[in-house]
Amino acid sequence: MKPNVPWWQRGSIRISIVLVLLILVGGAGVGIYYTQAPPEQPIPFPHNFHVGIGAECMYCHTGAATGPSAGLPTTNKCWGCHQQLEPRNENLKLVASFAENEESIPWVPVALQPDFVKFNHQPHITAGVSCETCHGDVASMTVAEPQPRHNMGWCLDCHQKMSTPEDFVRLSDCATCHY
Amino acid sequence: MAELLKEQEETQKWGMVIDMDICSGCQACVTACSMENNVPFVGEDEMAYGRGLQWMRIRRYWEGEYPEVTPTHQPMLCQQCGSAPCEPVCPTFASVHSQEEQINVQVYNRCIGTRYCANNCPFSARVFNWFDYETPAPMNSYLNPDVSVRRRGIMEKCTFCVQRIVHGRQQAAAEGREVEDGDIVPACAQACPTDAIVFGDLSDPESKVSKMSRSDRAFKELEELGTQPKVIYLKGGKSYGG
Amino acid sequence: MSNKISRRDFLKISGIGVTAAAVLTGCGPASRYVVRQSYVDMPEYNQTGKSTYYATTCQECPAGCGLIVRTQEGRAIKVEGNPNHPVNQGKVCSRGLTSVQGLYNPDRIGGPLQRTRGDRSSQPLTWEEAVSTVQNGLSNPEKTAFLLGLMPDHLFDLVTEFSETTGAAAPVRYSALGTLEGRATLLAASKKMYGTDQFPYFDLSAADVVFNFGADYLETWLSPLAYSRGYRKMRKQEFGKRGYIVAFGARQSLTASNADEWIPVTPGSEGLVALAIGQITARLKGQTIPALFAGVNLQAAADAAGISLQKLQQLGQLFANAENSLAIPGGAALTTSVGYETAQAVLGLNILADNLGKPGGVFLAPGTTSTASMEAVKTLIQRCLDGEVDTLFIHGCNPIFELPDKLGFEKALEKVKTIISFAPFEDETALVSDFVFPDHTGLESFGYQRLLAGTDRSTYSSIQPVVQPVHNTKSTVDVLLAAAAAIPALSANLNYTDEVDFIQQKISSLIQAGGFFTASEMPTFWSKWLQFGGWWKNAANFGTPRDATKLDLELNMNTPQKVTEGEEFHLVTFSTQMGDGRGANRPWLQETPDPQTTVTWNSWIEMHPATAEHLGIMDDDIVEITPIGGTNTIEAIVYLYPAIRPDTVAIPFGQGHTALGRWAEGRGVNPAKLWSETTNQAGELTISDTLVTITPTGRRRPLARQESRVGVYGDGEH
Amino acid sequence: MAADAKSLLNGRKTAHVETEAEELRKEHLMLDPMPRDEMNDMVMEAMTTTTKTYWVWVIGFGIAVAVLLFGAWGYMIATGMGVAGIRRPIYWGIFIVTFVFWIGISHAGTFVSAILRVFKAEFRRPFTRAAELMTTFGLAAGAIYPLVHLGRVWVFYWMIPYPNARWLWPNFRSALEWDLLAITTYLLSSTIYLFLPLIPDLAMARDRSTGIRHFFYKTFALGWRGTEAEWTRLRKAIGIFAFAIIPVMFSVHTIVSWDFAVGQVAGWHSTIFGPYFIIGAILSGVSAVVTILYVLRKTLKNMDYFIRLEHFDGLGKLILIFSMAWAYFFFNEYLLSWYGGEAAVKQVLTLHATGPTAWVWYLMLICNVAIPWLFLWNKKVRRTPWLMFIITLLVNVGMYAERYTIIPLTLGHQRSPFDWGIYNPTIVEVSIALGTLCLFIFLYLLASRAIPLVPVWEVQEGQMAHSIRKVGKTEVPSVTELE
Repeated sequence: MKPNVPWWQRGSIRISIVLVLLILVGGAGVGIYYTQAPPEQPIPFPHNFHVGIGAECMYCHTGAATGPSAGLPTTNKCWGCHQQLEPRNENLKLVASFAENEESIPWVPVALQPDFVKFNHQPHITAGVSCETCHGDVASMTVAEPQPRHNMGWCLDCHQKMSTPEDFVRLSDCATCHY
Repeated sequence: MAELLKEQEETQKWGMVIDMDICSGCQACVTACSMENNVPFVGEDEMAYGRGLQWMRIRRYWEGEYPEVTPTHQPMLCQQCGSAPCEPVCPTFASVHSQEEQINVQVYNRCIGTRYCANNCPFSARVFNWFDYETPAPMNSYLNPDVSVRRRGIMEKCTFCVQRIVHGRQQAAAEGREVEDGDIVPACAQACPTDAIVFGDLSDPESKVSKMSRSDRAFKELEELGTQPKVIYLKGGKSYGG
Repeated sequence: MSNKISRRDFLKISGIGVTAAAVLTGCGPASRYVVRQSYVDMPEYNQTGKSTYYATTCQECPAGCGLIVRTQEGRAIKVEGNPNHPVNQGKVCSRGLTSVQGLYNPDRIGGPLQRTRGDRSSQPLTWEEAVSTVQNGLSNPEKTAFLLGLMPDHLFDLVTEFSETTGAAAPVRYSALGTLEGRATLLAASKKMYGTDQFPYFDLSAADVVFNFGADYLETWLSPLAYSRGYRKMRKQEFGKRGYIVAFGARQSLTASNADEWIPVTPGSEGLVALAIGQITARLKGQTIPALFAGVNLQAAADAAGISLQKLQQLGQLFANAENSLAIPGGAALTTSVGYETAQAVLGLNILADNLGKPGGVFLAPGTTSTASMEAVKTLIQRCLDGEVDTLFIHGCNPIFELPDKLGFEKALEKVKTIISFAPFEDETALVSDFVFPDHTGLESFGYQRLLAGTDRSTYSSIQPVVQPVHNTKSTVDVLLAAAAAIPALSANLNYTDEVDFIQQKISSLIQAGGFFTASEMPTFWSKWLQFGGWWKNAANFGTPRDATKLDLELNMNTPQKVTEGEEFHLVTFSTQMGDGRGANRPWLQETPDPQTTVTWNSWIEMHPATAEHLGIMDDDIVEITPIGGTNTIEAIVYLYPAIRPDTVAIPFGQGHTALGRWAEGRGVNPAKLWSETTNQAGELTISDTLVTITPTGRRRPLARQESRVGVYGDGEH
Repeated sequence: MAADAKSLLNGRKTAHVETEAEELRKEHLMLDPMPRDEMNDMVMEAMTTTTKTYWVWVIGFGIAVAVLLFGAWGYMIATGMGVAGIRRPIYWGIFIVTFVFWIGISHAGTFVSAILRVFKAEFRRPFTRAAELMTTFGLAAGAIYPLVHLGRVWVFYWMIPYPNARWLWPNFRSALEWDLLAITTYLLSSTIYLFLPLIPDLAMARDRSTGIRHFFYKTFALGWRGTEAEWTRLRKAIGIFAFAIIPVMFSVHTIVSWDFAVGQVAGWHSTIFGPYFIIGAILSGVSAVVTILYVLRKTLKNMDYFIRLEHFDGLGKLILIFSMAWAYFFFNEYLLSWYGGEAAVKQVLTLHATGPTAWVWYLMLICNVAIPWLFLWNKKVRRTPWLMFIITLLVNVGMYAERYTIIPLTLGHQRSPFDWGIYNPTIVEVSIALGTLCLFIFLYLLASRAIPLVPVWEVQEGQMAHSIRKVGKTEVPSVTELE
């Protein structure tokens, strides 16, 4: 004769429930972590070093001031400087091999907006928004890191703070970013 | 009421004039619109069931009896109403008025697909993505990167080529000038072989559209519904002039 | 030439650029994970996220409109008109707009193929093997033949040079579009009446009254965009003058429906009507009636056309009293056994109206032409049948689809040892070829288009690649030159290193020819040539036609064929946005509704509702169409068309492909199967003389139309 | 005990009717009292008897719900709305038709229960529970449709007002937003209204059951002991809810009608739609109550004691009245369009009667007007349950046709004849519509064995208040005012 314990009070059931909850919560946590972790780059480009020796952002990301996309540096842009340097470490050798084979370096873009958001760098640069405002303190990063909470509220927040109420009509208009 | 009308006068901006006297009905605008705006093609069976996704249609009716019979061709597109019936019915503001451009915007990524707006549009100007339509590779290469590709379950419609409007304004701002009449041309007007479609700023009394909209041939489709369309037709056909 | 190399390299590099971001994602969150690629070396005139625009020439029809193609990251995005181009002045039609769907069509041939005739199997070849195959053919010039389309012109020039050098037969140019337009007839008549080999240009823009005998100038005829512009100007003349257009034809085309009056005349009677109008006009003007118009009996003409004498008199008055009257011959009116005479009669009306070389009248488009008539095609077929052709080169033309079955072209091909097709798509002709060496499509190739029926000035419209080739295709000119280079007898005379070199040598004479730009040397000229999309004169240099006949010739104008009422019907074949049939594999051309019927994705047979009622046929019924005196039958779906003569039925041309890819195949019918193979005196196929009988099959299939049948026609069904 | 009750009933059936009082007792449940325990046992027996056939039905409908509703819906979500037959210009098809239909059905449950309760119509007592259950389950079936018909159902929560990082709110001007709020309100309040009178019955069942049933009843009876204080509070709560739910009910269906009435669509844009929809809803709902009562009487044990011909008779009269009211509004719709003189509206209404789908319009008129008017005058018809079953089913067919006329057929003939279209429902749509019907039946099947379908305490309360008195030589029924 089994003890008359209701099913919800059995230990095995309770342990299973806890386990399932843990897996769900943990899985969600890991998933969120991975979306926020910087992706693996073909060359772990040290932004901090390049910024440290005085390279301007727009030297490599040339399109920012004139177009929608800042762009990623071409192989020859890297090689322009690095062919004068001794390939001291593995990364520099990688650069050299890309340049010798005339291959493009498959950089993985990090700061990407979804397809339905039409972001344009040029007006932002014209308005004097610094790169760090959105891309974080690149001077302290090696590879570029995705910035958290780049959502619509964040855009609107900044648009509101930086503009007059008249301009905010345009800057909060759906058609400014979505079409 | 008068104040209300005055306010509407002041808030109008982009407008289009279609001169039906010189519109030949050749459908170039339809193709141009579809190619510019990544409108998917749906195939014969779906077209036969009235599910073509053309943002622009040439409405063709016949007038008269043989041998005096003749078709009338009327390009029909979103009329970008000032008081649009599609806007208040959308529960999520996906169909929403652009205060800046004074056009009706369809925010694809906010649309949940109730299709209420389409029912409520007296011009039948809205179309719905019934499926995810495939554009087999490499044909997807021509898709316009300035226009979102819509997935299934989303309403879409003519945008007055808002991507060109935004681009034109940004271009003018970058060059440190105001947008000039003729800077911004939507795909249909650009292609129109007889220049029957003219686009411009209605708030500027000197613009080409403003001048044309003051023609005594001007009328608006279903104007009695009070939706204040921004597309103005110029009456055409054999009854006029001579 | 160094210029050329760097340009090609650029295209290669930019092609690597960003892979299509919009393509992969849709309107959803997936776009975060799109991988973009950076350039190896970004050209300075290019920038990620910004568009680059290239000027080129449309290769969808022979009109040669200038295009500006928007490209981004190495992809052709959108076709726009070239605002400076003298033909289209910034406008573009449906066919041009969809040319990117040809470029990126998934059914293109990826590289050179050797194939088995008649079935779909094939083996890939290398281009070296391909060139040596071509070389084998070229090394025996007497036994070769070239069948070319109406574009591009630079290929035609090269092949002409080849045949002139070697004494081989001159290349034959054919396109069904040319037949539907009545090109050969118009040219022959123009030579006869105006004494020159040039296309007449009809200046609608300042005309008061236009009598249009069958020309579909708003759809496909000669240069639809140039004529659309003329139409606009005509409607918007000074002081509110609007012009008055009268269209004659058994079927109301889009052009006719934009006329102020449509006169439904029996097919084949247009010439008689023109003569009658000429006679009335001359009489009203108080002139002695010229011999051309004197012979016609007004009552007989009215009866033959099926209109009243009173109407004819009215029309004559209209033509006579207008300040600027203009008469245009074209299309179905010319493709009859009396087409040549009809064209002469209509061109004669212009002489009578005294409008030659005057605004609102007739001019001559600059440049002589090289359209071949059907006689040349027939000669080619005879040569094939006689075993005189070992190697047949086919480019830009799909004869199996475009020629009447009765001509027996397919049979003639069996006698040809080697057939080499340069088609970029596996079309009907490629299927019966031994080799397919695919050429680039228009947006990937170099070239020029020289003969432009819609310009007011001498124009060379340049073709340049806007993207790097999508597939392993090779320019036909390059293939021919490479093959010729290995044949000593040829290489001496055809001394061109490659296609670009050939073009540059051909256009070098233009540098100092008074164009709107000039340059001191070829590289600069070449870069401007590419930048502006061609070269044209500074100012209009229209030719003025002269009255070569003084209107004193007499025409033997037969009355049109009689049909048994309610049993036999005239068949009118009209051209649509599918052009000569190559548009059928562009899904957006298929999906763009036909302007008159709003039908998509299929072909149909237009029938007057009264006729249908008489035959017991309903809308959307499938009927069998049998030509009188023929055995080929086709089946088509009935569209009850209110604007067609009850004794006439009409079928659009362009559908009914058995090959050409997923969007074209097995769709609609090809009326060429019914056409008669006889020719008129100008050597044009007399397709509008085809008579047919109609038999209901008892089956139905609703046409994919945009209109609602209930709403528009009040039918019981939708 | 159960056997006794049965024999008692059988005895009653065969007993010779002798006196007037006997006749009255046979006619009126309220005058035919039964000992409390016996009645409780009858209800318990009805609830606990499960035959093999019952389980076959349950499993059958369960599978039907899974396949027809969720299977087809899942397929539609994965493929796209295109698998439904909607098209330009008919963007709403039988999803919305069925939605309005269910909301209408769910109306009468509350109407019958609350209105009759408020007006102290005594004959209501045995079937209020059945009607209230119909409301709740009808709403459950109907509330699925606002989700089903969404093109992107996976983001349906954007309709819910909640603060978010995008600065975005739903559009409170949209009738669909009102719909969402109205339906959730109604679902909540009607569930509470169902639950309140259930408490004493659950307590009754708790005291007569064991095992999992006992646990279930114990939980939901909320420790009901039947003290006077509890009764007072319960009566007060029911009284408040019965009053409060009536305006909710009216407003909900008015709001559903606003989905159409606030639109610019010719034939929708009418001030009459609010009451028109309410009357239609009540007509279809009351009919559905009769249908359900018939089925319950046939299939559930001991139900012919509780559900008598007087109930069919009374509800039949109601149906007749509402059919007339509906016809008035229907006529009014034409009258208004004639008075308004808008060509587009006139055209739509004409096409309803003459177009290619005119049969729907005639079906609606025959089922909603002709049949009730012809048959329900007759007392004999009203007192023949199987006839009532057929008539009420037909009325609901007619009401479905009415919604079908109003939605797809009106949308198909709008102001631009070039775009007119005909709508052909596809197998997927029909499957989902049938699926919700199966869901409704499935839920009802489960409920019939889970909760007392007859509010025992209400019947007993009524029977206590009623009695037959001898006045002189005649016997007359009399009611004592409770409280």
